[in-house]
Amino acid sequence: MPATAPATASGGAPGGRAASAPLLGREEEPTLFELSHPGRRAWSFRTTGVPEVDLAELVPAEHRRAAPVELAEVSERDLVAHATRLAHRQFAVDLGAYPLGSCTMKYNPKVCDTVAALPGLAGVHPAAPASLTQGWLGLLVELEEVLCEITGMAGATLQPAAGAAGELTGLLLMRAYHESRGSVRTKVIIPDSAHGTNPASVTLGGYQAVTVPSDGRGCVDMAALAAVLDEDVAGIMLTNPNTLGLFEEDIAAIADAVHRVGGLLYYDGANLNAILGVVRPGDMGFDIVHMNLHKTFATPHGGGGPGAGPVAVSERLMPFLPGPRPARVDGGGDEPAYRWVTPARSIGRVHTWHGNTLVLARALAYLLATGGDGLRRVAQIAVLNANWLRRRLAGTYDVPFDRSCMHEVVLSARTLKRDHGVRAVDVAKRLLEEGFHAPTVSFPLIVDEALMVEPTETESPQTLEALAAALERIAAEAVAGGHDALAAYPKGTPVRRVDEARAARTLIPTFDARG
Amino acid sequence: MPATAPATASGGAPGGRAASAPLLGREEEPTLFELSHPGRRAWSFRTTGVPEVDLAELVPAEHRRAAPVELAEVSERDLVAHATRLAHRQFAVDLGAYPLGSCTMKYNPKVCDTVAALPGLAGVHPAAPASLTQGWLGLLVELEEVLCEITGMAGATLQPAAGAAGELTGLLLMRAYHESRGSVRTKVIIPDSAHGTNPASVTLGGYQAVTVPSDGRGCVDMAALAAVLDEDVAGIMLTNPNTLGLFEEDIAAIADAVHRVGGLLYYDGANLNAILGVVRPGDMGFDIVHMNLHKTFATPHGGGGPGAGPVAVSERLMPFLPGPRPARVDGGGDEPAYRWVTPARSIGRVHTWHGNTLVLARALAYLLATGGDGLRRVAQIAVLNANWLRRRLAGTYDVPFDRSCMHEVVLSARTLKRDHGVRAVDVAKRLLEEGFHAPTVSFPLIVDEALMVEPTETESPQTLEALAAALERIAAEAVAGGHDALAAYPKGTPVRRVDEARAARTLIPTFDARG
Amino acid sequence: MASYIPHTDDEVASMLAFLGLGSLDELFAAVPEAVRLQRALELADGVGEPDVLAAMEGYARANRARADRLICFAGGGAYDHEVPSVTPALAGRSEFVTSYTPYQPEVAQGVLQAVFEYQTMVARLAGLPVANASLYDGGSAAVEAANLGVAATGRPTVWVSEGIHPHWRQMLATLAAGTGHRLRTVALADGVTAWPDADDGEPPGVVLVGYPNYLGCLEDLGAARALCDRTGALLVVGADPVAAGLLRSGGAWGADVVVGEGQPFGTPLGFGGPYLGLFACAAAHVRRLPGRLVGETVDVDGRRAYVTTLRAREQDIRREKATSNVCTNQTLMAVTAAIQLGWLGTSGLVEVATRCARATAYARRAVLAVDGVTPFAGAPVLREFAVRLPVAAETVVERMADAGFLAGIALTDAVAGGGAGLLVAVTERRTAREIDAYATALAKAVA
Amino acid sequence: MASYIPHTDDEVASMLAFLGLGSLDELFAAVPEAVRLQRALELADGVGEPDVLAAMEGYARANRARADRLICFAGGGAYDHEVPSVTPALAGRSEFVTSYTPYQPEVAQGVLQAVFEYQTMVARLAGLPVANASLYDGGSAAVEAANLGVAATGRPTVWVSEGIHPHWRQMLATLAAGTGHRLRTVALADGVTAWPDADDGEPPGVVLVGYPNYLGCLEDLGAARALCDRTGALLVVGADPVAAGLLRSGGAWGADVVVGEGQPFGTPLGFGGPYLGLFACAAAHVRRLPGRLVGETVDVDGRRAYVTTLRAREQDIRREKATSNVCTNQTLMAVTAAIQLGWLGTSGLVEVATRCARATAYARRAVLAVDGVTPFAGAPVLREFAVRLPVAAETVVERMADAGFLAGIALTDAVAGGGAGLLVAVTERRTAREIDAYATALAKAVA
Ligand SMILES: Cc1ncc(COP(=O)(O)O)c(C=O)c1O
Ligand SMILES: Cc1ncc(COP(=O)(O)O)c(C=O)c1O
Repeated sequence: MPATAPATASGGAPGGRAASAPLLGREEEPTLFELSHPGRRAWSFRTTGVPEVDLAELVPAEHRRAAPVELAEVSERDLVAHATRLAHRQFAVDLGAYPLGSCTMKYNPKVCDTVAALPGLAGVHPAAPASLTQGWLGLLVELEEVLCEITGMAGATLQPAAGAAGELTGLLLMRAYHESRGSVRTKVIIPDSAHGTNPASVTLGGYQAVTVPSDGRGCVDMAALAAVLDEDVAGIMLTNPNTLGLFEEDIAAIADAVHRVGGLLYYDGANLNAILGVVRPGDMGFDIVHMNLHKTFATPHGGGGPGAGPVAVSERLMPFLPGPRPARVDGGGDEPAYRWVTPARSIGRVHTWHGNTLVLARALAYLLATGGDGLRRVAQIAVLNANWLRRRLAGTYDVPFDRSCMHEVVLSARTLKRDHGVRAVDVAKRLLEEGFHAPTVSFPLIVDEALMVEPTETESPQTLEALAAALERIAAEAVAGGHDALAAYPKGTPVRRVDEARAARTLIPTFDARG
Repeated sequence: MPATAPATASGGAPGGRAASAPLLGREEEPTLFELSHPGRRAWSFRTTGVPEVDLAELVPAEHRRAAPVELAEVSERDLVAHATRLAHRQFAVDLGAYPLGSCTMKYNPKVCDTVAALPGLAGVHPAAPASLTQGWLGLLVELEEVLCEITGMAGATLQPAAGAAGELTGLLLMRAYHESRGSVRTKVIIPDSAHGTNPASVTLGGYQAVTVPSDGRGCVDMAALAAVLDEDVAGIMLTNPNTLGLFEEDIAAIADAVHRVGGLLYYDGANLNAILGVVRPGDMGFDIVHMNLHKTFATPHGGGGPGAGPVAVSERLMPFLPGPRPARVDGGGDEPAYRWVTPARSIGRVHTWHGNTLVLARALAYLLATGGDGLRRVAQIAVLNANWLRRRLAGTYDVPFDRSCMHEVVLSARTLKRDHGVRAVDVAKRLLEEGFHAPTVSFPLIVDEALMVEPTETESPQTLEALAAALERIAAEAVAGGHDALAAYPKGTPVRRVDEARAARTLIPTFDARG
Repeated sequence: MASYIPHTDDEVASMLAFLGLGSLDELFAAVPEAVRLQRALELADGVGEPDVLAAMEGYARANRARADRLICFAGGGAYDHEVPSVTPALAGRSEFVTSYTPYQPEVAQGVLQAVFEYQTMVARLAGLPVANASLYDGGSAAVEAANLGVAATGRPTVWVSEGIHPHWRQMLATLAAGTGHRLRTVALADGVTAWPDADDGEPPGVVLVGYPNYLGCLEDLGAARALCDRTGALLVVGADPVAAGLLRSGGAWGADVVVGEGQPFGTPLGFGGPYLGLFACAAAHVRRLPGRLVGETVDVDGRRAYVTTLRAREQDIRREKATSNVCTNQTLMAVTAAIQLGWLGTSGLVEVATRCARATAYARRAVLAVDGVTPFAGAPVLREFAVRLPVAAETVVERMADAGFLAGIALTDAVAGGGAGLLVAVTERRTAREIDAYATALAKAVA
Repeated sequence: MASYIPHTDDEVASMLAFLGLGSLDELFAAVPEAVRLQRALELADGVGEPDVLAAMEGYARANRARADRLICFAGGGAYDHEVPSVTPALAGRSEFVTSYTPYQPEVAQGVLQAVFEYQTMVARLAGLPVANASLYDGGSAAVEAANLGVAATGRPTVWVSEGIHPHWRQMLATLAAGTGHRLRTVALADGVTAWPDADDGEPPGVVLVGYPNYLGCLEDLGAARALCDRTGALLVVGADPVAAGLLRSGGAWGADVVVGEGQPFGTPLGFGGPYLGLFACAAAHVRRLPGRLVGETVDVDGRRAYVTTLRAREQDIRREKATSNVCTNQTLMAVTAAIQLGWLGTSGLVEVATRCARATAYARRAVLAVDGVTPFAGAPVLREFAVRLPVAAETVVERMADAGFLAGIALTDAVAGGGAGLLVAVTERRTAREIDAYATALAKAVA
């Protein structure tokens, strides 16, 4: 064991901690535009034999731009060095633990990269007819079936490109459903712990968002819910486990109450990882479920995307699903065959093509590898890891809702703040110095000085131990030295604390906007 | 321009400098063995349906090991993080300029990675017969032809796996040639500036190495050469330009003299980059040439290999080439066809199979992209870059042989050492802190405190400018502060100056040898 | 089965013991018995990675329309452009691939700076000062532009040129069900939009037009701008970003917002996703900009740094008052585009557009020389064109596949006006020989 | 043409001006006119990367014997083992790929540590305390082992079992022309080496034997060790590193040196290279170890660090007195092997060896059930076996290729003793269905 590694009860080493040390100078990386030199180039194209007709013959003068678009002019060598150096300024799951609550930053298997690069998947034009793309249609149908079994729903659309797109799709389905019954409804209920995309999607779905508070246990306040439930309610959007990492134990009662007024239950599946194979949204009474494949099904997050946000629905919402959607044909041949169908009262298309298909292929590969047996274990270990951290850190940080959590635990630095002037953000920045990514600090809004920790099932007990030890060390530093002890962190990162206010005040959104 | 970038005459930015800054903690990376935890695993295999017969039936007891080989037991997640973090502790061409003299660390085009991964090349078993591997044979024949045209030779073997292997092959060819003529020779002449592989190869080739000194111009001392030339001399090994980066101007006279005593001329092609398309070893009178494809033809060096060291020869040495070798068949069909042939008096095989074939494929791809026209420009710009640096730094460092150099320039810190106690190695270590790899410092042996700088043609004028400015700054620091000013460097690298003596004294060659 | 969970049974047992629990099931005590799944998921057990790969390769093999098997003449926003080895090698680096949205700028300068460079490039392409960090795809960018325009003008009517990609138009219609936008499709005449008089009904808040449009034709953006000036509508141009290498920018034509499909910049065809929604706008609209925005700033030591900015616009802060709900976007495709545009550079973008234009002209002539094939419209085209065929386009596409070509996109009746229309795109990758062979095959296919 | 040179003409001109030169040609003033090339190289001009790729794909297409087309039953040191996506993804990282030999340890800890881990793994596999950082391939490792043994014992005679790979034996012969080693081939009897009595001629300095040997048979290493004890020779074992997962290690059998071909650990077949020469030895020989060696040490701050060590052995310092001339080696393949062995781990190596053994036994039974096919030898085998065919093996290989198989290696007359011998390897990737189909096809091919 390295001398500097924390001695852990389990005797392991910090496998999930980024122990990399600085390689090079501490300078800024110039932008590509600063590396540019007129006349340099990296490109080359095929020899095509196409006649080199004068442009004037091809493009009418009034349409031609006067000067080329100024981009950077660099050699391939400088382009490679630039991007490689940028990569060396970026934390990632592949470097260390990323316990960012609500984001499920689990390990992304490399086999999925191979899948997404298969020429027979990556090289297919989306407008090619079904007869020439049977493989893709079959893949999508299989994925839909797997997702329906996992969620307990009747069918799904794979079109939405991310969670928020899935939410909006779900709300439009809700609207179409009510309208089909001649019912005009105006409100959608959202708990105050909801992710910001929920209320925003509600608005874009043409509804009014009505917020219900959480009770002392961190769950939906049932009385408050009852108070807002009426015939104007189109539905309720819930995350379960909710964004506090807690399971809404009253889910059956909630479902009943909402259904009783004719509303639908929408499940924000961002936290599906916690319940895979244990309990299904459909069995809880949900009518609509979106999933974040880029969280639960291990497709990498790409620094901010792409994701995929399929929406699964119960039988009564099937006629409204976006179309065209891939479907199995009960044909005569030996091989299964697939075609595109548009449901009777489809809300229409929500993606330019068929969804983030290569992300969908990655997710299916992960699902096949993991299997039904493995999915349940994913949930179990994700929940085990979170609870271990909760228990371990309960004496060190506040645990606003100290009961068994699901896949993530929301800690709070409110005592540290009150007594020592140390805020959650200080803890987070200090943790960066330890080689871990920070937990989520600005969410959920209803917890003061929240530190939302989601270890996921792919981090080992040794990594949890190292993470806990680091958080304990930081708390001790905070107690001993107060805000000053932590304010200077991080120190060894590519840049140190960043002036966010200045960025908004003096907006520089492009290189050309620089002073 | 970033504030910290050196203001350069040409106004460019430091495109070839690694400006990456430290990302994470400063901790050591544990070994994989320390990350290991019993029972963990990453592997999975095909479902094969092969019956699971008891091992005892398959392997006689006396052959079975008592316990499994103890390797690390880690999750795929930890394996990935470990290797990724190790990569973040490694400088590379892709991160910045690597002006390591004699090593020609030019940019390695990414298209060659694609080539080396083509299933039709990477998936071919080497024992498959020629009838099933026509593509590979054709590729190898084309590469041989290109290399022969570049070197001005009659034929080549592609088998040697690196430069040193090429040298030994060449010496065995030399031996076979002399023996075929009934001539028993014992000595091979080597200049004192020669690379260490040259004398070592001579010994392994069964010859005695005779060293001739360099003269005041850095070239072979013609008088000394004349003194050792006799009928015992099997040949001479030369690098031209030599390892001082200087062209042996007397090459014609040398060739004459050696040939006159019946000796052969061997060309160490490590420095071929300097003369591509300008002058050919064959035209200078050389009989045997090895090339380092991992230098001149841009195949990446892989942290120490693999390389490829083909050997090209003049007509009279053709019958001795290693075999089997790929050859074009003058068949009847439309398509060219290829087969394996073994030359009449072949020295035999020097590689288990056909050479480092995927490296050879990369080299051919590079050669096709660059073309005859491009190769000449490679040499021109490589030489231009080196001379620009020589001229620019001549006032700052000693230039032992201050005349026009070829692709590299040998500087010396001897004045800095004499006057300020600063050695070449101090300059090198200080340069690491600037985000450049160090030049070669321990070679050539005949220059005191050598700093051997080879920029290569792929570094831009802006990078040269930044490199020169850094070397000037370092010299100024040395003059101002002496050895103390530099001794503490590097500071920001993953580790700082390493105790090499201790490594040799207390040998720890494996994890198991640790105390 | 492949497992990505490190825990051994011993470790699980000791963690449970630490928690005072007897089994993993007890972790789920909060889940009411009544709703729990009382059986195993009806899914196959997990299999090893080689078996997974074999299954996925099976799907891949079942696709005939692969660019490595059928020579691609299809476009419609998704193009078979050159993707050099360098682009996936760099964009595929795991630091970019496996990081989250850059919430902690101190350890996310890599993604942030790459996106800043992307924003600069997109803004320059669009001829506008601000571009965001990406949207889902071209269609979603168009939807967001409509939302922005309606909010900015306070007018819910959106005029959409019939030359806008039909799928974009479908998305606009789908999403309008929620926003209540009133869409009006403005028909084409001879390939370009025939704008109605301004006093014809309710004045638009937004006017949306393609450049080139879906049929490849160059629209008269001057007319569109004049319409907007007259009506007070915002002009949104859906621009092909490759064609922008030769064409006047949307900004130069007076567009308020430029949107587009960014797939042509280094992203594989991939059956349609993940792609890249391009979005740039005038400075006046920056506080209504959907999605993320990276800005330059400094750190405590005064070093240049990048950070996501104007966060107050976003859904996580504005919640129900936000004008866009976008959170996860297509950052990796934005990074890919920045690298691809770095590879192209100033001259390369001109080159690729020029090569497309020349190959398109060459192909158009060859195709129109085929008996029975007639032009769809007379307006000038740049890198894509539509033709009418004497045989159903779907049939022709099938026949051409047997000859080794993905012939193009069979236009729907709605677009083609009942005729057998085929939309043909010709990128810089198409050789004269391929085009000649295409025309020959087409002659057979329509015979 | 693709160019990797950044310089513009302007820049070249200004650099020349700085040097006081009028043209690039003047840079070469030192090159005598008489020897200069007075013409352009007779090579085609450079072409763009897409054209390069097309040319290389042309070659690739012309290879029929690809593991993605013919199911591979060939071995002989090069095996079609599982290579998980993770191995090339990690070993292919450009920090590993584009760095030089780690001359500056402060910025090369990545490669150095990976090699240190590799050395540990190889040493454990071999059952010996030291392993080097790699040699070119199995054959070159055998040559170096012979050199070491001769130097250590001072006896130039090397006894080489006929069960050593014939190519290794050819290399030993080639290189012996320089070193003067006297090689004596010791014949096999029923698949294993029939060692002669020690007093039969000159005593050996080195005894070299395969385990399993080229025909797949398990040699009696106890007998080889006894021979060495009797004669004072060093025992060099050429061990299959995958078989080592089940077999007693060379070290356990008393080997002084273990060499092997490391290709099976994550390196593609690649038509034979670059591969990986494994080399491990007893502590007594460490100062004669060929090639590089990485050792652990500390930096000035006392932090653990790695560095190449015992450099005084190497050619750049010892020059003509060096016992090996190796400089560039196969580091990237060593890093690859370390990653692949990390992926396999303790249990995985046992698993892959066990699966090979089972598949081999299954295949051997099926093949020997084919009419006219007879066993080559009776000695036990593990993961490869040889058979005699009723038809020339070359012919059978051709016919089997038409049936979709790379049937194995046709043994040369020298090895097979004039018979039609086929060497068949069966890795963990071969399914029972593939093996059954192979046997069926073989029955037709020999009929
Ligand atoms: C609880 C919750 N809901 C919804 C979302 C939105 O998903 P996406 O970012 O994919 O749009 C997220 C992700 O940030 C989330 O955490
Ligand atoms: C001048 C010279 N000769 C020979 C060699 C040996 O080449 P290799 O390392 O490929 O064996 C080298 C490389 O280090 C060299 O620089």
